[in-house]
Amino acid sequence: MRRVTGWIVLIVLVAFLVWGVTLIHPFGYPDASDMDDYIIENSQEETGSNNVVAAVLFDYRALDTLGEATILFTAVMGVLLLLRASKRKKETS
Amino acid sequence: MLTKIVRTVANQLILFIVIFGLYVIVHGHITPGGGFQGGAVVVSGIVMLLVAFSSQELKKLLRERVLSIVESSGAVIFIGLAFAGIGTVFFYNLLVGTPIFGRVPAIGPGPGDIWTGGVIPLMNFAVGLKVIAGLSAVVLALALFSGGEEVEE
Amino acid sequence: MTFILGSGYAFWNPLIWIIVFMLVMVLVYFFRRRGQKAYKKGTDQARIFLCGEEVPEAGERHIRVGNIYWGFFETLKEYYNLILRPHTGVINDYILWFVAVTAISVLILLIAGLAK
Amino acid sequence: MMEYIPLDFPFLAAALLVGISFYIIIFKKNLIKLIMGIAMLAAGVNLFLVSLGYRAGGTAPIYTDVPEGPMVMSVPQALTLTSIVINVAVLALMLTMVIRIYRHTGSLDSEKSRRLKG
Amino acid sequence: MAALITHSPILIIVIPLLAAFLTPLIGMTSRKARNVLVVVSLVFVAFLVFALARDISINGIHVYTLGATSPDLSIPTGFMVPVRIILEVDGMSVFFGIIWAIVSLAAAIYSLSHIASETGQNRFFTLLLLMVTGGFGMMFTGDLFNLFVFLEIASIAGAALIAFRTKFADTQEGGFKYIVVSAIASLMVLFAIGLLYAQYNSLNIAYLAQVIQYTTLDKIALGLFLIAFAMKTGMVPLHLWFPDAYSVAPASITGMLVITSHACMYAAFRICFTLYGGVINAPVVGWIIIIFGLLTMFVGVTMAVFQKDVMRFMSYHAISQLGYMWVGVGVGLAVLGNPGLLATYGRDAMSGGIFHILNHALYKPLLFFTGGALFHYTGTRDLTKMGGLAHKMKWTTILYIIGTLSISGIPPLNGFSSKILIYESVYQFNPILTITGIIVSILTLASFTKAFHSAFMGAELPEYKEVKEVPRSMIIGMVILAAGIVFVTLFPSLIVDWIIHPAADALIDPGPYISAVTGAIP
Repeated sequence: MRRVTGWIVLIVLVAFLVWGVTLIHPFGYPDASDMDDYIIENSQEETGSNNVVAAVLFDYRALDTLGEATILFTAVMGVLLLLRASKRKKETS
Repeated sequence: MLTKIVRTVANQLILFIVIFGLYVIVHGHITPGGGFQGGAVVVSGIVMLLVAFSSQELKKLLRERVLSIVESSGAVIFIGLAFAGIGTVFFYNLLVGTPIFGRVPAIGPGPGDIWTGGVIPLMNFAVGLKVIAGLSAVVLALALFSGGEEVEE
Repeated sequence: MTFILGSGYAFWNPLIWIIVFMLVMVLVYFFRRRGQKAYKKGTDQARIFLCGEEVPEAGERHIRVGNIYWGFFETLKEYYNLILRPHTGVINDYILWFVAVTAISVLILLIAGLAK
Repeated sequence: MMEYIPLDFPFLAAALLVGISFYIIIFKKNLIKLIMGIAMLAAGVNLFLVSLGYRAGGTAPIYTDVPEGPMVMSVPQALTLTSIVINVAVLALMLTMVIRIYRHTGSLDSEKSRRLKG
Repeated sequence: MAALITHSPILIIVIPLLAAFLTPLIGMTSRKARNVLVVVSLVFVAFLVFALARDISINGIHVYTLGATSPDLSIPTGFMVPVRIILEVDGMSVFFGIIWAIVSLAAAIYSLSHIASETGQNRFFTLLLLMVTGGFGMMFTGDLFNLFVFLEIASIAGAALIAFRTKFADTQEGGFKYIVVSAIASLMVLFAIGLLYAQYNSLNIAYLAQVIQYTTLDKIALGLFLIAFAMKTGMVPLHLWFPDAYSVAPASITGMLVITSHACMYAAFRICFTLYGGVINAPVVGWIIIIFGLLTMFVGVTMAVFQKDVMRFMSYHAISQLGYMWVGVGVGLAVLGNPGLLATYGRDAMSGGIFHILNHALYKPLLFFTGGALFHYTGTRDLTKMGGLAHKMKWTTILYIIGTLSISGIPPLNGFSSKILIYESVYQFNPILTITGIIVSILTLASFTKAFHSAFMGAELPEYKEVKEVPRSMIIGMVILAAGIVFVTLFPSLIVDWIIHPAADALIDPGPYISAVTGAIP
């Protein structure tokens, strides 16, 4: 029962996704690229960085990068929180 | 703890790995790479040390407390650089045009210049610090935990 | 500053409600004052009487949660059997439900788009 | 210049990766396999994102010593980088929890290690 | 002050973040300084949110372009498309921001003594502040990918906090289920973002709303968005993870998780009403939401009557209450294309649904906090083991009664005023919705009475001789929320006029939200 339902819904969803991605512009020939053209043209002038991806990461979409760094920080904190000893050591020192 | 050959080779290789990682971090704004990638390269070196030596030995080298401080300070540097621009707008790249990393390269393809990019190289550096400290803390903590040792507060 | 919250049909005013509630409370207090005066605390009158049996300890006497609304669950047994079936607690099933609902919703959206 | 590819293979690959990973997540009861499924799902989504920005014959969007010609779109690359780092973080936390679950229950099976139900 | 208001959207996001980065450093030296830092930063953020709300009610939508030469330069000069990340705060965002500010402050104060005997407190408070950041980011951002990033911050921090009590097996399981579900939901959101990016090459919600066409790809993306966010809110039948995760977390975190669930609801509303606002097939999507909302209400409450674990019981009630909001807003969405019906009852239904979010955000964390207070000294969440606790915990009892009356919609408490709005407006759309709502309300009261009886009433039990009233900071945390309930109870019309109607109008008409960003386009 579970197997059959699982397969049916899985196939339906994947069919939609596959059908969906064939409707996207042909690979390598994007329809619209205004934002990216602007960034590629102006990043050297506005940020002084030769690496456009770095310019996007740290200037145009810097809040994303801050969020990304925050997520890494969160995960580190989370891992250390979960692996901690649940009892304090005797406070000798 | 693996054989002596592995340990010796690891001892020699770690230098190159760290230098390559730092190169990737520092040149993040002119060549492919950046703080995350370079940090990951350095951490891969640390993982190599973890495999070659034991986690107990590595623990003496990298203290949990120190890693935590380095990571927090990396994050604070990053957010501080973002705050520096708040006179105009948060995240404003205020170093473009100043003597520090402020040169503007020739428009179009050309050789890179390390003194460009404004706050981008500094942010790369801060992120690199953070990634190195953070990921090595995670790897070390997981290795120590599987050896039965829990993280202290 | 108004207290009235209009809702299309009617309105709701907490102030009026509180005033009416106060009046009712006064009325209730008034009736209560007219009750029996013979009741005294601390005498045998206030002791628990259980058909002459010995009264159990405090812990035994408390009606625990499992015994409340027994008839409700007994009546709705079939409904609960049905509704407890998907609550397996297995993470794989949770994702299966997600995939199923996503597939169905996308299907509905696409069919509705065709009809339009 | 690359030839025009009639089928959008990268997009299809991404969609199929998503499908395969959903198969793993739904049918495999081992928690480590479940995590692998999520990693594959992330890989599929990342592949999809990064292939959106490709331009036929484009070079990497880095001006240092680059030949003249079109450059691929840079924003999807930045998004993919962000997404990869996010998934590393998620996986680290998931593995930690699985280690803890294994310590407590002695099982990696999602049915046998289950305590919460109903 | 003017500069503070101008920069407040980003400051509200970044101040908790900065405090979170500093917490491990300061916590190493002094525990007291750390507590002061946490509380002061959250109080300051709450102040900024209220100032921003006041400014928005006067000056309209607030746009903040990160990294540009001027905050309101949303589109580069002489260009057509927004390039940078834009924060955009309108009535709806700031409404959720107010809720989040109040609840996170109460939760932080509550946690100060709730986890005082545990290890790992520095990291606990760091993660708590990160979760606050994630929530505010989700509410204030005007960029889809940024929404995804902040969603992940809130989920990862939440998952780590759910698993905080590592010595129990069930906490780890709850945290694991939460993070798996959030990871999959957010990856599907990312896939949908990719589908939109492929067609329109933009990530800005306002710009996308202007150019969107409702093609097949857009429909698939809408389905993915809607169901992924619905799963994160805990809509039946995707609610299965919800009680598992909520019941095992520390009580303060459970209170905050309720609001992250509302933040996901905000994201779903933003997608349906603003991003797809002009093109959406409103009746179909509205009915999908209404049917799932009805299921959510009914299944949630019937499962709740059944429960014996106090936190699990309350989490099922949280699911059930979420149904009211879905139904209220769903009715608004179903009549979105019809201005006449919208004016007759659609707007009132939406106001009721949104008002219910505020009320739920006040009483449900309060109830979770009282559940945590029960756990604090008894050390159990099992209702079958409890009894007679009212003798020892007077404050907790009173606060629990306030929460119970409010959630059951007993007049004059605030739960009633939002429920009456929903009932009376939804009745005109379809009477069955109102009838279900009233039945669910009755069952809610019945089950809370049961829990009240088994936990608080009865004679003092011998095993709880040592139990005493919870520490003062926990009571302060609960009293903050109870004070909010009393305020909303006394002035429902004031609240509706100030923040609910602007929020509902922001949803109904996406025009101002769009033109605030793209207005400069010739």
